Amino acid sequence: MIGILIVFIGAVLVLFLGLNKPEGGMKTLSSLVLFLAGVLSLLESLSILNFERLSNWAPKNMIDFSKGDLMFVSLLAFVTAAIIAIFPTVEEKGSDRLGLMMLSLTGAFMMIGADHLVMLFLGIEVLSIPLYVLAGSDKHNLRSNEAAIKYFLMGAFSTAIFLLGCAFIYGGSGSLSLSEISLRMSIVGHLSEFPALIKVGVILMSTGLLFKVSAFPFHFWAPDVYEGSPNKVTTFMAVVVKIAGFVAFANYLQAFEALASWYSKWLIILAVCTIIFGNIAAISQKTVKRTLAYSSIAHAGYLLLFLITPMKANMWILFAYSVAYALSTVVLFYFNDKYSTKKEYGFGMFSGLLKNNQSATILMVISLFSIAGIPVTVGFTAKYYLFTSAFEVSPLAVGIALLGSAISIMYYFKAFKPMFESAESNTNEAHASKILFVVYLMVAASIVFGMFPYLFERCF
Amino acid sequence: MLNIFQSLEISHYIYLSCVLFCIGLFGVLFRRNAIILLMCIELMLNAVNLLFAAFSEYMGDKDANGQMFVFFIMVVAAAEAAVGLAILVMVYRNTRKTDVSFLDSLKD
Amino acid sequence: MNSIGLILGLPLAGFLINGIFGKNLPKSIVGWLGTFTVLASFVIALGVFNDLRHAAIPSEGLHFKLFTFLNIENFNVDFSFTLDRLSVMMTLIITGIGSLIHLYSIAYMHEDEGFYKFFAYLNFFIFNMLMLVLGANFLMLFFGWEGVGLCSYLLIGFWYKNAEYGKAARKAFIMNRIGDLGLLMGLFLIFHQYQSLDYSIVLPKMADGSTSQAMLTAISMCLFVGAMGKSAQIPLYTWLPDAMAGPTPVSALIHAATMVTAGVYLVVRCEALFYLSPITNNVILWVGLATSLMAALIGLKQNDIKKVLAYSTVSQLGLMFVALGCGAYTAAMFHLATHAFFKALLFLGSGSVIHAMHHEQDIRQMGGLKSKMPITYITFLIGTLAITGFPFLSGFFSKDEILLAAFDHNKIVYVLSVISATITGLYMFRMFFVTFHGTYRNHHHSFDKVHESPWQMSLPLMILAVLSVLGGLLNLPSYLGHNVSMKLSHWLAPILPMAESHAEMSHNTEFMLVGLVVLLFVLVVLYTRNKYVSKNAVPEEDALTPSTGKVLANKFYVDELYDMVFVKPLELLSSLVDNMIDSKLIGGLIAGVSTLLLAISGLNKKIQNGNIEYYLTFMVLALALFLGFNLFF
Amino acid sequence: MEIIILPLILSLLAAFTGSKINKTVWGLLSFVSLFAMVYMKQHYGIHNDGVWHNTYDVPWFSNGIHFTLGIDGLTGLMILLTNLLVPIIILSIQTNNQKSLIPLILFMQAALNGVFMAKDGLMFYIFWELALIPIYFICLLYSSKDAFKTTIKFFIYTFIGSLAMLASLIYLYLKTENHSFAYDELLSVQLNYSESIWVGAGFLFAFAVKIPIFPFHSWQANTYTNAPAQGSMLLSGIMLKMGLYGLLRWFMPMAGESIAFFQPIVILLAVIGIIYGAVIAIKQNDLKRLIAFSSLSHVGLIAAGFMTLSAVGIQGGVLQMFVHGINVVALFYIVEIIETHAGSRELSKLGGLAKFNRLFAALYLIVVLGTAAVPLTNGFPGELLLLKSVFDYNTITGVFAGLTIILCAVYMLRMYQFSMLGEGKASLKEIGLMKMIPLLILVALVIFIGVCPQLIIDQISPSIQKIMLEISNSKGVLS
Repeated sequence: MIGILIVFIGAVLVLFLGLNKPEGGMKTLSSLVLFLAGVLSLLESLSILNFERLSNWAPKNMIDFSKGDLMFVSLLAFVTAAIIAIFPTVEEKGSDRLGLMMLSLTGAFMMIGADHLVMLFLGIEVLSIPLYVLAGSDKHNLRSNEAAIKYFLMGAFSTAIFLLGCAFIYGGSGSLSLSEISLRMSIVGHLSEFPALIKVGVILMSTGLLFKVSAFPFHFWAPDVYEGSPNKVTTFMAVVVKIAGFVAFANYLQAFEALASWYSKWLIILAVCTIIFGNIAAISQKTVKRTLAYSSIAHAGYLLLFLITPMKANMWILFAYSVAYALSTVVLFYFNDKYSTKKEYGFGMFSGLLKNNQSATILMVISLFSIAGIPVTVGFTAKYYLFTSAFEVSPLAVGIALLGSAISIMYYFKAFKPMFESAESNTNEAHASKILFVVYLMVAASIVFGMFPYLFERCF
Repeated sequence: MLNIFQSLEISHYIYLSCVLFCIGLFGVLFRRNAIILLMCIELMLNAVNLLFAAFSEYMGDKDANGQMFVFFIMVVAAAEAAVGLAILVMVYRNTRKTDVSFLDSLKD
Repeated sequence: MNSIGLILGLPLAGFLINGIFGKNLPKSIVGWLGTFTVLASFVIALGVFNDLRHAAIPSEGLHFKLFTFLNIENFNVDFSFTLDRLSVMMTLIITGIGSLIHLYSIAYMHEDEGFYKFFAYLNFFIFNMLMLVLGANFLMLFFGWEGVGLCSYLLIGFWYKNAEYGKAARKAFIMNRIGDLGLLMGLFLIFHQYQSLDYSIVLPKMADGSTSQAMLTAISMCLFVGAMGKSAQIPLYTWLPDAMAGPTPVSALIHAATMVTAGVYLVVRCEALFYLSPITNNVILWVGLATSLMAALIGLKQNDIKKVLAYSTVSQLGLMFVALGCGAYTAAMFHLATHAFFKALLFLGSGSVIHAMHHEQDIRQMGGLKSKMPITYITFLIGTLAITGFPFLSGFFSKDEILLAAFDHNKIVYVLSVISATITGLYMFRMFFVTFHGTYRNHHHSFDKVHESPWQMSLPLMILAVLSVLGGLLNLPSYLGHNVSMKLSHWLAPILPMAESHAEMSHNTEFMLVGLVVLLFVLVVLYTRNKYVSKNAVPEEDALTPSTGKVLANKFYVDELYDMVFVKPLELLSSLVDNMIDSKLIGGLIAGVSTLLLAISGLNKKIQNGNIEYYLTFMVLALALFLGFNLFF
Repeated sequence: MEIIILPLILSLLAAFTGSKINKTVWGLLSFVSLFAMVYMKQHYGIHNDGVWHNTYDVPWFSNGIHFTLGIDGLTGLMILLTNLLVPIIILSIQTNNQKSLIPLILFMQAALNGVFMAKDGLMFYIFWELALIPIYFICLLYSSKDAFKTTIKFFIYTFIGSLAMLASLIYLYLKTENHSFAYDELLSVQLNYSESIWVGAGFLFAFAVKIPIFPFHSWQANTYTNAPAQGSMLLSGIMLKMGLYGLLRWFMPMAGESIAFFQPIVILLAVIGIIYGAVIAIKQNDLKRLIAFSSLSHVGLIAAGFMTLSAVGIQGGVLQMFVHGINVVALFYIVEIIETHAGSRELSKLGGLAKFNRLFAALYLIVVLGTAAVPLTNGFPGELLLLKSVFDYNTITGVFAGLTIILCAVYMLRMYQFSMLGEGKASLKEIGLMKMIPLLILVALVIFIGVCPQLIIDQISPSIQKIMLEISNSKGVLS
C-alpha cells in the first residue's frame, strides 16, 4: 500500500514541479522517490516496519498486498528507479515522461495487489494508458508514432477481450472478488459441473493477460513496439509490464485452482510454443532490440511454465526469475541504448568493445551469461528453480525449455563476435565513455544472487 | 406487451452482447481507418457493459458489483479514447494519414 | 646383485651412459665402454652356463624377480626373469656375437658423427634382446619383442637424413607391429585360458593336454603370426631386405644373428604348445618352406651384396621354420646358432668390403678383391663354405639335421628344402666369385685405394670364421659315433619335454642323403666357378635381364603388390573418410541443424510483417481456436 | 576446498596485475595447489580405503543441495593430473601479448578441481559449466582463424550435452526422498528400466560429447586446430578426462540399470571411433589436427574399456586417462615449440629438424613412442589392460580395437619422420633450456609410469573397487 501511495504522490509531484523544467532536474527526485518506495515496501515485506493503518484504510476485498507481493513491489520500484537513473534524459522541457512512467508503475502495483477483477482491470489500464503515451513519446519520430498506435490499438483490443472474460466470469461465478470466486469454485468441486461461462471467461481473461506478457499467439505487438519506442520505455515495458503481468496472472489463476488440471495443459502447450517460437525467431534478428524483444518472448515462455506449478508455495521462484530477468534485461538494454548510433543499431555496435572498454565487456558478458542461464549467475539459479519445480508437472516441457535455452546461446553470443574480434577502423566513440555505478551494482547483484541463491527462499 | 420483457432471459442478453462484441471485433479486423477501429473497440466495450449490467440485474439486488464495474469501464474507456485520439492526431500530424495499414515500417 | 641382473644391467648401463653423456665423451671411450659391457655380460653368462651344467634339476633355471609390473585382480604380471638352458644358449649367442660386432663397429663407424648414438642404440638393443630371451613370462618376452623392434627401427633409420632409410625403418617397425598384434592377442588368449602369463605356470599346463585342441591351435597361430613378423616369414618378410639400409654391423647383429631368430626362440620356448597343435605345425612347415624357396630364388638375381645376404637370411630362417614344422626343435636351435656364426661372419665380411670400397655395395662394381684384402677373402670364403654346407663345416651339420628331419617327416618337403639349399649355394658362390675373383670393375675408386680393414674389424672376422668352422661340434650327428653325439640335443632335452619323436633312421640312408647333398654342392661350385671365374661373366645390367630374371630381380613384385593392396587403399580410405564422411556427413549434419533453424526463423518475416491487421487477425484466430477446442471438443 | 579457492584467487590476482608479472611466477604459484592436494591426500589417507571422503560440506541452494567436496583415489589422481598439467600449460605460453590467458587458465584450474571433487549433483553440473566458460573464451580470444564460428559450435554442442545431463540429474533429484542432490542419495535412487535408460541417455550424451565418442566428435578437430596451444592442451589433456571421469563416477553408478542396454552400443561406437580417428590421422598434414584425431582414437579405447565393466578395463582406463593427459599435453607442447621455432606446423613444410637439436629430437621421440604404446613407456600398460578387457568382452571387437597399435604406429612415426627426419626444408631456432624443462618433466613421467605403473594402480584401486561395487549394487551386470 505504502508503495502505491509514495509512487503516486511522487508521480504527481514530478508532473507538476517539472512541468516546464528540463527532465534532468526531476530525474534525481523521481528515482529517489522510487528508491524510497522500494526500500519501504521491502522493509514491510520483511515485516521490519508495518503500515497496518494505511492498509486498513484501503478496502480489503479490493486490494491486498501479501508479503510476497510486497517483494515484487519493491523489486519493480528498484528496477524503475534504476531505469530512470541510468538512461539518459531527453533535452526538451517537461518531465511528463518520468511522471507517466511512475504512474504506470502504480498501475503495476495495483495489478500485483489486486484481489478483485475491477482492481485488476484498473491496474492493467493504469499500467497501459501511460505506456501508450510513452511509446509515442518521441513525437517526431515516425517509428515511435507507429509503435504507439500499434500498442494502443492492440492493447485496447485485448482489454476489451479481457473485459468480456471478466463479464463471463462474473456471470458464471456471481462474484468479482478473486478470493470469493475461489471459495465458490472450491465448493462446486467437480470440473464438469462448472458452467461453460467460467471456462470461456478464463480463456478470454487469460488472453488479455497473455497479451500483456507477450506470450506466443498474442506476442505480435512486442517486437514492433519494443523496436519503435524509446529505449527507456522499451526497457520499462520489457521488465515491469512482464513481471507485473505474471504476478497478476499467477494471483488470478490461483483463484481458479479448481480448474488447474484443465488450464495447465493449455498453459503447457502455450509455454512450449512460446519458448520454441521466441528462441527460434530471435536467431535471425539483425537488430539488438528486436533480438531482446524475442528473447523476452522466450522468457515469457519459461515463466508460463511457472504457472503450471503449485504457485502459492512457489511465488519466490517467480520472484527469483523476475530478479534475474530484470537485472540482465535492464543492463543489456542499457548497453544497447549507450552504444547504438544513428546508422548502427545491429550487433555491429559492439565491434571492438574489448579493445576500447574492458569493464563494459565484462559487464555485458556476465549479463549475457545470466540471461542465458549459465552458472553461477542468478539467471542459472532462477532457471534451475523454475525448471525443477516444473519438471514434476511436465518433464517434456522442461526438456524443450532446456533445448530452447541451448538455442538461445546462438543469439545471445552473437554479440561476442564483434566484441572480441578486433574491430575495424570505425570504432564506436561511445565505447570510451564511463559506465554508471548502478550498472556495476546490478551486475554484481546478479553474481551475488547466483552464488547465494537461498536468499530468495529466506525472504519469502 | 409487458410479458415480452418478462420472457426475456439472461441468455438473450448474453447472445445480444456477444453479437455486439463480434460486430465490434470484426469491425476492428476489417476496417483500416484508425478512428473507425477506435469506435469498434468502444462498441466492444459497450457490449461488455451491457453484459455486466445484465448479469448484475440477473443476480438481483444482492450484488451491485457488475454495475459498479460498468462505470469503471466507462471511465477507463473515456480515458483510453482520449489517449488514443491524441496519439492519432500525433500520427496524423506526421503522416497525413489515419489509415493503419500504411504503418508497417516496424517489422522483421 | 645377482648374475641375471648384471647380464641385463650392464648393457642398459652402457646405453644410459653412452646415450646421456656419450656426446661429450671421446669416441674411444664410448666404443670400448659399449663393447666391454656386452663382453662382461657374456663372461657372466659363461659363468651361469657353467653353473647350469652342474645344476641338480636340469630343467630348472635361475629366477630373478625385480618388482610387480601390474597387479589387478587376478591379472598379475611380475617384472621377472629366468635363466634356463635355452635362454642361456641364446644369451651366449647374443652377448658373444654382440660383443664381437661392437668391437667391429668401433672401426667401422669411426667417421660417423652419430658414433655415440650408434653404440647407445646397440647396447639398448642387446638389453632388449636379453630381456626377450630372459623374460620369465610372456609379457617380458613381449617387452623385449617390441623393444628389439624399436631398436631395429632406430638403427635402420640411423642415417636419419636419408628419407628412404626412414621409410625402410618405418616399414620394418610397422610390419613388426602387425606381428606384435598377433602375439598380443596370443597373450590375451593364453591369459584367458590359463589365468597367468608365467612360463612356469603356463608351459606345464600346455603340456598336460588339458587344453582343448581349438584353443591350442588359436594360441599357437597367434604366436606364430608374431614369429612371422619378427622372423621375416611370408607374408611379413619384405621389411628385412629393406632393413639393409642400416649400417652393416646392425645388419649383422640384428637382421642376421639375433633379432630375426626371436621367432624361432618363441616357438622353441612354447615347444609343447606347438607340438600339440599339428595344424599350426603344418602351417609353419609350409610357410617356412615357401619363404625359404622364394627368398633363395630372389637371392639369385640380387646385385647388392647386402641384399643377397639379406635374402639368404630369410631363406635360412625359412629352413629353421621347416625344422620347427617337422618337430626338429634341436635342429632348429642348432641351425640358429651356426647360422648366427656364419651369417654374422658374412655380413661383417661384406661390411669390410663395403668399407674398403667406400660404401659401394653393388657387386658388379667389385671383383678381384682377394689380392687386396686377404683376411676378408679367406674369412668370407669360410663363411660361404659354411653356409653352403661344405662338409664338416658348421652349416653342413646343422643343415643336414634339418634335411634329415624333413626327409623323415615328408619326402616332398625334403626335396624342396634340398632345392632351396642348392640354390643357396648358387647365389652365395655367384656373389663370392663376382666379388673377390675376376677383374676389378669399379671406375669411381682406383683399385689401389682398396685396402684391408683395421684389426678391430678383422679380429672379429677371424674369431667368427673359427666358430663357423667348428660350430658343428655343438651337435655332431650320431653317425660320427655316439660318444660325441648330440651335445646340444642333450643340453636342450630338459627344456623340450616332448621328446623329439623322429625315429632313428639307419645310418645308410643318412649317408646316402648326405652324399647327395655333398654331390649337389660340388656341382654347384663347379658350375658357378666355371661361369663367373673361368668365363669371367658379370651379372648383366637390370635392363638386359630376361623376363624370368626380371621377376626375380624385382623380388616377385611383392612390394608393389603390398603397396597396391594395403598401403594405397589405406591412404585412399583415410582421405576419403576425412573429406567425405567427417567433414561432409557428420560435420554437415551439425551445420545443417543450425541452417535449418535459421531458415525456420526466417519464416517469421511472413507473419511479423508490420501490418496490424495481420496481427489482430492471428490473435483472434488463435483465440477462436482455443474457444472452439474447449467448447465443442 | 583450498585447491579450488587458491587458483581462483590467483586468477583474480593475475587478472588485475595483467601481464606485469612473468608467466613463470604464475606457473610456479599454481604448483602450490598441488601441495595442497598432497596434504589432503595425507590428511584423508585415501589410498587405504576407497571411501570418498568429504573434505568440505555446507548447505547451499537449499537444505537438500549442499556444497560438498570429496576426495578419494580417483579424484586424487584426476586432481593430481590437473594441478600437474596446468602449471606446465602456463609455462608453455610463448608470447606475452595474450594477457588474459593466464587468469583464464587459472580459473579453469579451479573449475576443473571442482568438477573432480564435486560430490553433489548440482555442484558437479555447475563446475562442469564453469570449466566450459574459460576454455570458451581462451578459444574465442586467441584462436588462429574463424574463432567465433568454431567456438560457438563447440560451446552449443557441449552446452546441449550438459543440459541433458542436468535433466537427468534433476530427474534423479526428484526421485530421492527428502529431495537431495547428495551423491549417495542419488545413488540410492532405484529406477525402473525405461527410466534408467532415459536418465542414462542424458548423462551419456553429455559425456559422449565431451570425451568425444565417435559420432559426437565433430566439434573436436576444428576446435583443437584453431585453438591456441594452451587451449588445445587444456581441452585434450584435462577437459576430455571430465567426460571419462563422469562416465565412471556418475553415469555408471547412477544409471547402472541401463548399462546392460548401453554397453554394446557404446563399445561399438568407441571401437569405431578408435579406427575412425586413427585412419583419419594417417593422412593429416596439420600436426594439431593429427593429434586431435589420434586423441579421438585413444579416448575411444578408454571409453570402451570402461564400458566392459571389468576391473582390468576400468583401472587400465583410469591409468590411461592420466597417461593420455601427459602424452597429449607433451605432444601439443612439442607442436607449440615447433610452430614457434620452425615457423610452421604443416608436415609438408617441416622435416629435418632433428639435426638442429638432438635433445629435443630425443624427447619428441620418447613422447611419440609413449603415444604409440611401446613397452616401458607410459602408453603401454594402460593400452595393454584396455585391450585385454575389450578382448575379453568380445574377441572380434578386441582384435579391431587392437588395430590401434598398428595404425597408431603408422601415423605417429609418420608424424615424427616428416617433422624431424629427412634432409629437411625447415630450420629450428635455438630452444631455451627454460622451455625444455616442462618437456623434460613430462618425458620423465612417460618413462617412470611406463616402468612401474603399479604405483598408480595402487593409488586408485581401492576407490575403483568401491565404484564397481556401487555399479554392481545398482545393477548386477558387473562381469
